[in-house]
Amino acid sequence: MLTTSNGETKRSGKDFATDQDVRWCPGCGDYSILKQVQSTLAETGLKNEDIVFISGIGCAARFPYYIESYGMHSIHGRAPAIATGLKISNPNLSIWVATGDGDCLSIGGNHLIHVLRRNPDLNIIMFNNEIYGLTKGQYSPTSPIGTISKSSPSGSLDTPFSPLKLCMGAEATFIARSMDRDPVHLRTTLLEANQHQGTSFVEVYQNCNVFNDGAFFQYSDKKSKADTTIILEQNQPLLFGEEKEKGIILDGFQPKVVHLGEAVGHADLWVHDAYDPVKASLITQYFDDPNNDLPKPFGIIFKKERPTYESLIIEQMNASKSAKGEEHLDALLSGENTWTVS
Amino acid sequence: MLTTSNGETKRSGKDFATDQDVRWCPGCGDYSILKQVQSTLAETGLKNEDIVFISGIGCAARFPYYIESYGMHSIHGRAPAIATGLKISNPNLSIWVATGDGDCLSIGGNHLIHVLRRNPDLNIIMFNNEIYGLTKGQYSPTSPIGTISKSSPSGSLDTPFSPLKLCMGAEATFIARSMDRDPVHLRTTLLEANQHQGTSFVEVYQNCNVFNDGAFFQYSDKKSKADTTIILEQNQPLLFGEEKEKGIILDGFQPKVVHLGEAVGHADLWVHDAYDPVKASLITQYFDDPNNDLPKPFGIIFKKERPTYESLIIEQMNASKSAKGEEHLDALLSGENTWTVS
Amino acid sequence: MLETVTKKEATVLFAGDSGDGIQLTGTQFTDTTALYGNDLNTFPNFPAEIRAPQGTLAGVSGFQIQFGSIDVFTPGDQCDVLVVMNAAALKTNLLLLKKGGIIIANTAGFDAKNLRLSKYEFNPLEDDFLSDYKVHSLDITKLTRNTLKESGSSLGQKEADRSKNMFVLGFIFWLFNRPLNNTIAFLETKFASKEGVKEANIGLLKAGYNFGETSETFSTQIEVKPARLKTGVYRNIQGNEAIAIGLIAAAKKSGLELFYGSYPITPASSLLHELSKHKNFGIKTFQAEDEIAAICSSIGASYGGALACTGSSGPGIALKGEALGLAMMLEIPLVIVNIQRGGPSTGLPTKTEQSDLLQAMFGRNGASPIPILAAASPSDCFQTAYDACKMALEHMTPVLLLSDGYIANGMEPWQFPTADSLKEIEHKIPKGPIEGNFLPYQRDKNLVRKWAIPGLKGYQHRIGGLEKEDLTGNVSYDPDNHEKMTEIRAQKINNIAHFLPNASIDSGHPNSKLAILGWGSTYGAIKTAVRDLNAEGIPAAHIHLKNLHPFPPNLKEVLEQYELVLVPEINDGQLIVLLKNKFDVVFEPLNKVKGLPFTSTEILRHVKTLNKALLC
Amino acid sequence: MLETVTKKEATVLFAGDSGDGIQLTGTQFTDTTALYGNDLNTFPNFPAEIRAPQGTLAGVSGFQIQFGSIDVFTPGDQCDVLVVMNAAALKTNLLLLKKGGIIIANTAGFDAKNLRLSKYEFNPLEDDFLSDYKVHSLDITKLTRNTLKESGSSLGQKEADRSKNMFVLGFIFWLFNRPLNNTIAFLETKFASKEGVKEANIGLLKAGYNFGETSETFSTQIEVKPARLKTGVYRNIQGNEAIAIGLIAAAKKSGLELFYGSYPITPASSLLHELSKHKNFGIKTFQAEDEIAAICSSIGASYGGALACTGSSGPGIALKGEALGLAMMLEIPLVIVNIQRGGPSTGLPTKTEQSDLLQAMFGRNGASPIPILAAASPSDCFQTAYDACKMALEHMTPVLLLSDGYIANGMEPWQFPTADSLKEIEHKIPKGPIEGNFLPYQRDKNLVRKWAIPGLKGYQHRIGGLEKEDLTGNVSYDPDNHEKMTEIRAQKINNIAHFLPNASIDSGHPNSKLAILGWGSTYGAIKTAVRDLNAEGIPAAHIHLKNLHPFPPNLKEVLEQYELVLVPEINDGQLIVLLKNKFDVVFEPLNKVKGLPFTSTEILRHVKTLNKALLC
Ligand SMILES: Cc1ncc(C[n+]2csc(CCOP(=O)(O)OP(=O)(O)O)c2C)c(N)n1
Ligand SMILES: Cc1ncc(C[n+]2csc(CCOP(=O)(O)OP(=O)(O)O)c2C)c(N)n1
Ligand code: SF4
Ligand code: SF4
Ligand SMILES: [Mg+2]
Ligand SMILES: [Mg+2]
Repeated sequence: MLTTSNGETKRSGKDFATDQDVRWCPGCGDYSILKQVQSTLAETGLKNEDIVFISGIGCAARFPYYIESYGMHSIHGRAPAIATGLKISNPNLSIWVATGDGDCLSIGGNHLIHVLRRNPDLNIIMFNNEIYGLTKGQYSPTSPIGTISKSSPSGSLDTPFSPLKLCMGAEATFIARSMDRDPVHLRTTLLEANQHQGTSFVEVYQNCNVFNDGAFFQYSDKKSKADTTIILEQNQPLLFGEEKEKGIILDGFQPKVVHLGEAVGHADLWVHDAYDPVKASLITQYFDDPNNDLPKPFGIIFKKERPTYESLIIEQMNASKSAKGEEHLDALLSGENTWTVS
Repeated sequence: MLTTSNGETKRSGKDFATDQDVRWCPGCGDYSILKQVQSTLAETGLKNEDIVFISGIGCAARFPYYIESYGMHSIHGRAPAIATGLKISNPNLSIWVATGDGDCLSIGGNHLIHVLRRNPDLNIIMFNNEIYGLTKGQYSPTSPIGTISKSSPSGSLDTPFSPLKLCMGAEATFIARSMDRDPVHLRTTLLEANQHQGTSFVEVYQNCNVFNDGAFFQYSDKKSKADTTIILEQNQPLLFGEEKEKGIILDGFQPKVVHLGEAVGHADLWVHDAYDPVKASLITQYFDDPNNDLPKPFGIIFKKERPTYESLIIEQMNASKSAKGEEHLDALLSGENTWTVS
Repeated sequence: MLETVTKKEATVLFAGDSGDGIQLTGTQFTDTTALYGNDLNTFPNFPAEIRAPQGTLAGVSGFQIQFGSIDVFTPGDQCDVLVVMNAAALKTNLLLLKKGGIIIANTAGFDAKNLRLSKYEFNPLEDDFLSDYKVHSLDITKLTRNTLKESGSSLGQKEADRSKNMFVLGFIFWLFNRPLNNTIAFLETKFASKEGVKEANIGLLKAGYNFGETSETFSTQIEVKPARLKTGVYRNIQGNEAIAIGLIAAAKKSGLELFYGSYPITPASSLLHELSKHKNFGIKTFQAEDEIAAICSSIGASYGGALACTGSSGPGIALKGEALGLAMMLEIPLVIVNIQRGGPSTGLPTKTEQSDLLQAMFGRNGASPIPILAAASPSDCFQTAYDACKMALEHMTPVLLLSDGYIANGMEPWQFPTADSLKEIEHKIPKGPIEGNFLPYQRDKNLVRKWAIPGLKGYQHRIGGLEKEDLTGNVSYDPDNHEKMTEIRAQKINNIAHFLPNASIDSGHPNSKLAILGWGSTYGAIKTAVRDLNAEGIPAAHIHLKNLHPFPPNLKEVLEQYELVLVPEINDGQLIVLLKNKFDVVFEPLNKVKGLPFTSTEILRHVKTLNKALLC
Repeated sequence: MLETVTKKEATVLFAGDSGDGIQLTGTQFTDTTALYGNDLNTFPNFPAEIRAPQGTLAGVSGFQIQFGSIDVFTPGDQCDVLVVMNAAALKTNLLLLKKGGIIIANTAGFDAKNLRLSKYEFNPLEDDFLSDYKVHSLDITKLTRNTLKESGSSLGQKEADRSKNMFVLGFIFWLFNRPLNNTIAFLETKFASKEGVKEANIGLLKAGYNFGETSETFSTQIEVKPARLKTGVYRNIQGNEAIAIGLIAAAKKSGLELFYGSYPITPASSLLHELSKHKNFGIKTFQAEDEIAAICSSIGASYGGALACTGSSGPGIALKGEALGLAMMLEIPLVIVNIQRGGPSTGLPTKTEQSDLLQAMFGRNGASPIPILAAASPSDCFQTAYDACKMALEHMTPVLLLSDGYIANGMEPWQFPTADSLKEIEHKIPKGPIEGNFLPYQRDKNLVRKWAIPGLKGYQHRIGGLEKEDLTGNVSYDPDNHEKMTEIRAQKINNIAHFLPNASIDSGHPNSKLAILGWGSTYGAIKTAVRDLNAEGIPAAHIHLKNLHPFPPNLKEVLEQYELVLVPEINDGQLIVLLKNKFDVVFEPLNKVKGLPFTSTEILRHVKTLNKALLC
């Protein structure tokens, strides 16, 4: 804990570190994510005891051990279901789900789509390394077609999910993308996810340096980064390139890259609006399709206000209480029809 | 089997009926679907023995018993996974999955999204009655918010899926919607689904007259039908109304109902193109949202050519055979390093 | 001249098409019978189809009730009176009627179409076919229509025909000389807003009664005097309803919120339905996307400090195995209810069976001990559910509660307890602030750890499904620690035995050579069989197990007193596997795998085939 | 002067950081040892982490090999030579070294950082700490660098350091006087395209060998003469590889395509990896979205006429329970492989255990009998997988095959069969056109039904998980039919016993009072223990069960010959539950639940604690 000049205590990421040895491979992108999550938690002002991290199984899923909060390293794929029950039973907690692309989209796919439609107030961070790390390198539901892996020695054949597109289809109310190698962006994104009331889904590109090294380096490498990524900001035009000299326009429904100049100016560009479901659909539809030569979007892609599941449950419970009156156990035990043997 | 005047045998739906008593409730929409499926099968020219119906559990899932073909009434939610294995092992079969909204989207949600992205050549018919029929009336993942059911006596709280939107998010290559009460449309749709090479997903609105009677009557009732439904046809403008006096235009991204007349003519209308993923997204996004006052679209909403999963597997297998040569069991048994004890 | 025959007990079976209102008729008869003071036991038997085509064999719905002036433990092996609304109902149920029993048949249900659908080649009412029985053929449909016409009822024909069950009910009330007032009150509430329907139904009820009195169809009324039940206040209760109330009571007494996560499945769904009606008790019900999510949400809720429960039936329980192992490893309280049905696989969803005991015991990977309790009767479901919650909370463990389709839907009178009289339940949530370091896997003398729920300051800790280090709960791959923890987990569950009541003889002969050892819903049949055996001078004792894991501490000594222990089960012999593993006693299985409960006669007859030397 | 000591058997344990190439070193040593003609057995011991931070205790990787001129059944209880590349490796493995054993330590791995990471407060190489052992401290890192520098190698330092394992290997080859040619050939192929790396590795291998010869570090070489193995051609094989080959062989011999549906999980994943390499055999591998889809896709493939198999480990098998019940009900051929690991729940994924036997037996709802086979050793995995396929296809049933992490990764010489010599496998796909009506649940004398696969004209039929009518397979709710079908399903599996080889004494004394009854991977340890007991004049016999359900037909008679049957298991006592249920014999459990295999000494010592009267 830091004490600032005016005597206020300001918490730092360290206040959210545990005494456990961190056991990821040296160089793994998970380290950076851990650090940014810890810093973000410090910024939120949440108390350690009010935070819970729930995870499934995988490298990513070891996350809870390293956060000084409550945590459960549960079973493969089930974290969203566990988190839902926890949130319903204890709505005051700040609940985070740490999950991998396999955990979340393969075995856990059903729980993911259902948690999204129900919309309890959870923050789901999906570490996408496009591989199964913990089981030593099989292709995952986000691996591109043709991925050579232990279980696909001649190349994978399964069309991958675009996780964000899937989330849109499942009635998500908050979807965003960030990256292990962009700490500031990651922190900002996580903070916004935390502020969103409802299920926030954040896809984080994460480098697995052992089994899928460099999968996303084009998006962090100094040389290529400016041309291969686009940072979405609310109400800002879609600009990218070293000098922000390129932008995206909509040609009909079709997003296209343009070079700014005489023919096209800022005013012609697509302006990002995370509240617009159609724009969000177009982003998840077009930009993640490797056939379209478009930069990879990062930031908050979609956001929608919808009552949280737990708030609806409590509302209904309270309505029932005021309609039927407070409960009486003896009345319940006796029911409506009794008789006496004397 | 019918013999036509020129001596050809023409098969009819009856050739696909079994000797089993059909055990749905009298009046259930499933009867009509059964009849149309049988007629469609007759039209396809498929041989009985080359057809397989796989189902999970539910009223809908009793379907296989009533089709004179091979069939498996499996376990709840797993039909897509079973069908995938069957198709991979036996690619010549015509495989159909009969499933309910609970079977397919609740317990079976994960298998659904994964079968869609993989795209084996299957026809999935989802009987959507917005209720769990077989278990006697609980709300389902397609029940509108507020549904009063046995398990939601004060109204359901879960935002439902739009099944077709979910399918779009899961990389489906064929999605369509039809209805028990529109036999001709249903047959046409099923025929097209059958022709599509890849996983076809057909949502069929089906009346459960016992637990959710009339959920879709507005779309079949003579009085309301013309105004509440819109039939999508390839390359045709989106027209509806008693006299086809209304149409849909796109106002920016926003579909809007217009009355045809001087201000707007046919040429201004949205023209349906099932091959256009953005249009398909807009349809699933807007038209199924009850907040938008738009007619319910029926027909083939999206279609895309993509190699089937089984074709890729066979291709890879053949490539491996020609690269490594035909297999020799003795070579496999001995491996590469042997020694002799004498 | 009207005579009255007095009987100690009588069994009536109402049977008809699913649309004939059989279940309602049965329930109404049950309520009145209970209020009259009989002991009773019921068994509703639904068709597998939601609504099979009218008139078919598959569509027959039945409701059987045994009631008596003596104690009644089963719905009756065979019935004295069989009411059949159509031919199919006769065909499916005739075997259940005693020789010489009474048949009341609705002749309108024996027309050509009904005969065809029920696959009769002739009309069984019309020749000698039923000569072993006393048949009373009435055109109830016509009687109903006429009654309504005369009273000027406004009901349409369809609606009118649907009310014919009230005519029958009135008639049966007359037969047993029962008052109508309870059912009239019921109809008044039920149809409060539908004046016409209400009038018609009440009118028909009375008409049926009067028809009995005036038509001289019967010259005899049957009297079954009130039972000498223990004095007190009673209600009727079904098994699943009793479980629901038991869970709620445990939540109230422990001061916790109840969370019920479930996915619908026959015959467990009514638990979800029942609990979701009681939101005013602060109950949160969650209809999950599947059984795995159901148990996982319950694990989350338990972790968060709720009294959490998840319920299902065989196939759904199979899906929960992996997560059950997690709950065991986490050592958190959780009640898992299995309303067993006919297996294997999808099996016979609407039929009863006891075939998931070994799944409960072993249906997970690794050494994963979990206590198992079984309820013996509809009313016992209450106490067993309550005990399961208490055990889960006080010993920090998942607990499996077994019931089955038979008692889930069956009904019996219940001398319900007052809230005050229920045993106190303690939970392990730490009170007060933390002192020193929190060790999540530190244990008390019963090996029970603390329930440090999120939100408690200073108790932050991390748990999971990997093997844990003793005390700290950190992940540990240490070989000796693994063995130690495996032993601790087993010992912790075995320790629960110290808190269990001793096994004892439920009824029967104290010094017999033969014991009949049962568990779960065979209770009534065994008890009746033992009573009847004893009455015939054949000594036998009945021991009934509520705790299947761990066993009561003295079970060994109790069993070793007998030369033979007969173990009747509605399965292929499952408890006996557990018994043989523990005790060196001669066990003999008695198995029935028909999707139906034992009749007491089946047990009695089997006992008589045993070596005579044992039966003295 | 250089001496040579001759030993009957020797055990070497290579240990170091995950990055030190320990597994490769071990495998190369193994191959050369095998080619030399020793019998051998290996045990690789991976760290739980993918790559734990360098130098930590959690990051230690080990490879143990026992080889001998006599038969060798285990990787050795304790080792003669311990090679440690760093301090952590010493710390985790020192207990495994015999008193007086040899330590070869890389001093570069004992610098301040390594000592800290391995939690040594001192340098164990530098004081009297290791005085019970013969310690040889070499700065292998420096030796490696120097060697490469001298040879003018172009390798960077990082790459150079990574090759130090070849120096060690060369040195150990010298110690046991083994030729280098096999490893040189291996390196030539492996680094064919990387000239520099190849040269460096071969150079280091030779340098290590020469260092042994010239440095006078050792004055003694150890000689382990070739074993008198049965004459024939041998290869080395790991358990999972053997299963994969067994499945492929069964597919070829039965003329079917192999389908393998699986979801990755330790330690079963390598089955998927291995099979997906052999597409040219017409094998279709399917990486499913989860274990449920894995088994369901396999059910689909089996229904479609493939030889279908699905594999997993404990938690994944738990998820398959419901679908397994379906496969049983459908009566279709399917092989389910469980490579067991430490449980319960996520447990100890990288450790071994035998704790899923009762899950295999009972982990489903209802009465759901499925045959169970267990493999006893790496090479036995081949025959057991082959037998499981044959059983599944010939008896139309799912079959559970149990292996475990220990034999899955362990290696031993295998006198592999020729394709021709493998037993024929028949399948039940009807040949020729249908005559009359097809009855899908009509059975042959062994109660086996036909496998009428889609595409066959006239055989159209519908099957499912609901109870079926005898013969027709139509849905049936008939009580008697349910009981009959339950019995038929059980009987069908019991009938398989007639096709099993009789249980017999694997080794040991023919007339002892004590039998040691094992199953699965305890084979080697029991066999060694019995050999050593017999050598000490203590009579004991070893019986090993491959078929756990049904048991071999004569098992009763065999077991009844003994006064005591000792049952060692790497679990809390699971086989013994099944044995007690069937046989009236005195069983004594011997359990180890440490995530590690038994050593033969543990068994031997336990036997010596038994009543002396039994041991004569
Ligand atoms: C029920 C079950 N199935 C399979 C596994 C094995 N398993 C553990 S993690 C994992 C996938 C990990 O991939 P991902 O979720 O992408 O996480 P990463 O390791 O890449 O961070 C698998 C298949 C398991 N532990 N439990
Ligand atoms: C594992 C499992 N869980 C639950 C059930 C109970 N169950 C059977 S069908 C069904 C839902 C049926 O709904 P739907 O799929 O919409 O079919 P419908 O009956 O409406 O046609 C459920 C919950 C089951 N049979 N198996
Ligand atoms: S395997 Fe990959 S994802 Fe897992 S810890 Fe290592 S680098 Fe990270
Ligand atoms: S319950 Fe509903 S869906 Fe099921 S058969 Fe009856 S009407 Fe049809
Ligand atoms: Mg991953
Ligand atoms: Mg439905």
